Amino acid sequence: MSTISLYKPEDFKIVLEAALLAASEPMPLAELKKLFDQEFDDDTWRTLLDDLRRDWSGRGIELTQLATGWRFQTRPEYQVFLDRLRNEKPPRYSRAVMETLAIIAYRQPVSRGDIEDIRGVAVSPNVLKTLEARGWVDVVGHRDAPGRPALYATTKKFLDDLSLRSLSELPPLTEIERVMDLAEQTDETNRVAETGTAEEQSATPAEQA
Amino acid sequence: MSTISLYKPEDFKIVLEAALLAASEPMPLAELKKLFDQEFDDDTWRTLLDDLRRDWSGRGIELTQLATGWRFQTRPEYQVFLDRLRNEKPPRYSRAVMETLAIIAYRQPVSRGDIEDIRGVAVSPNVLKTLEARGWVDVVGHRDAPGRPALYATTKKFLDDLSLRSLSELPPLTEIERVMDLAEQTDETNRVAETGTAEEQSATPAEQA
Amino acid sequence: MTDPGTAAAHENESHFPKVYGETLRTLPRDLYIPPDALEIYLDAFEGPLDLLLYLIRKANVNILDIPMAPLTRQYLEYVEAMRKRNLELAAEYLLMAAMLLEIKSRMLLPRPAKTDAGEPEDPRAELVRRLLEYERMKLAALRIDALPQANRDYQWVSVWISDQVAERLPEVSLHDLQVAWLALMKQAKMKAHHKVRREELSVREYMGSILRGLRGRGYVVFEDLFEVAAGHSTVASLVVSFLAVLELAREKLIEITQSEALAPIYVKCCDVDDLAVQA
Repeated sequence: MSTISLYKPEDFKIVLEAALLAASEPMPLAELKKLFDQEFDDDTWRTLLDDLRRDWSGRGIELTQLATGWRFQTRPEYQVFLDRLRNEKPPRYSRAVMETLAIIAYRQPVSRGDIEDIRGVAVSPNVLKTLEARGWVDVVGHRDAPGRPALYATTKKFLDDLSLRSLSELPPLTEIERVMDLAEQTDETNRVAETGTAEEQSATPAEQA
Repeated sequence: MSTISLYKPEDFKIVLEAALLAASEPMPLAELKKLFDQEFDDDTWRTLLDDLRRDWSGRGIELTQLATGWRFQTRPEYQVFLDRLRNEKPPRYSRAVMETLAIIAYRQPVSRGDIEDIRGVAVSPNVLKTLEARGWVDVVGHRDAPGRPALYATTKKFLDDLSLRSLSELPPLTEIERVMDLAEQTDETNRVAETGTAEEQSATPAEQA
Repeated sequence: MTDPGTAAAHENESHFPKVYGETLRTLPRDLYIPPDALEIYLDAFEGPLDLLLYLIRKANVNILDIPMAPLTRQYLEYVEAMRKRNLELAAEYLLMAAMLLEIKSRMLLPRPAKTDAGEPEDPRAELVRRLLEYERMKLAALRIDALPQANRDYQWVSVWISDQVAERLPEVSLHDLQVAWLALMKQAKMKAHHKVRREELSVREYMGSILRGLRGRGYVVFEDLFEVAAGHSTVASLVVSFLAVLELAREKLIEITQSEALAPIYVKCCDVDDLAVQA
């Protein structure tokens, strides 16, 4: 097997591309730096990665920067085609699971009791198990209270799987509050319909009534 | 989510490329045909796939046709770079292997029976095979005793791999034993610190305990 | 990026009950619920707070100024309907009923005089706070669900790595050896029946190399052993080699023969296999 020698920036990009396409985890920059004997500064790396990302614009896969590093992923617009090759569709999570996830994401760290307080119903152990099995939440400690309840928080994998670089990229709650304020300040459902987006409308069944 | 419409051959190639890059198994042609509503004959598919393969020539990844279908895979020439990213923990020998090696190193030539006497447990044939396969020990003779047991000793390669010029450069047993005796006979770490050199200190955990 | 609106609407669909195969996109305007569908509607709500939010939104009232009397009445009607259907009513629904009645009764009482803390708290405040927080989280859940999700809306790319990597062999350091030996000694001490002798290690090394040198050679002249043993002959190495030969003989690993005084001494390995090879 002959070994490749790297001279031009293009050569480095080809190696970088191969490494990122073959990676099974997001690759942090520090890890990518191991690829080459040559040492480049962060700006050069940034240029290299941005270049590569640009090369892939308009294609079916894209290079994204996630919480834990860089990774290639398929573009959601193409999923409709790719789904045809999948034998089983990934399950959609129930409302209970999604609401629990939202509470953990926005109010972390929270105990099961906190989640139950907000949702007004008991949280089935399966809900938390589902989220833990997916690697999206884990126990980060215990509250110093009777029973020492476990405290849950979201993981890096949660951010990675939702293509977020940090929790601050979650849809802001303030915006939701603004929408609610509108809903609260008026009795006219119509006005909400005018100002809110379709999404906000569909968000609450009550709003449609 | 907007859905992509496919018109030009280029559009189909982009979907095909994304599907093949995201696939975790080689994709048979019959499977790939599910991607599109449009039906193409085998020649058209062949052209599409050949085209895609040509697009990737000179890159770190190549499209290959296997018995079970089409798959993107890394080019062997780039393996040397990809290997640098493998950060699996280095494998370690089991305690049985390490203790057997230590016995052979310090008490050579020894028979399997000798090793078992010292370790107090039976020595699995795999343990000795592991060390022989590594080229670190070999049979140097047989003891003139019932069963004529094989006698093991360490090899030149063992010395080379551990950067030793001779066995006498192994940490002296007497010292280890002295250290151990001290550690056992006294609770005073101080006394050990006084008699041992700094180097010896760091060498044996027992000394520090 | 995706248009979250479509995804949210799509996702939301799964939260609506289906009656006779048809998805009910809107909940009934009044409290009349087809008896057959009651159970399904109960499932459609995630709990008493969810039901309350529905009732408040349906009545188009300001959440900050909930008319407690009609709300409590509607809620109780709903709970009663569920009870009549003998549905197993979750404790949370009954607890909420009690809370609503309590708030309602407190509102009937004359307000206590102003305290230092300012306005006395509205008995509904806690309920409103919970309703707002729950609604906020409900919306947040939908927003999160609208984000592109790995394996649902997109897939990771992980191209097959073609080459089988060369097997990585464990690294062993002197320290590892020492640690292994130490563990053995501890064990031996505990068992107390195995006495590990202390001796010069170099003798052992020469024993090995002498044996290795004798292997397959049959009888070797005694003097030659020393060349075998030591490539570089120093006085020390000669002495150690000699000790090694003696030790080998003592352990019956080699045979030393001399036909008569001053005749050449021959040494051979006590190894039948090796002799067989030579024969």
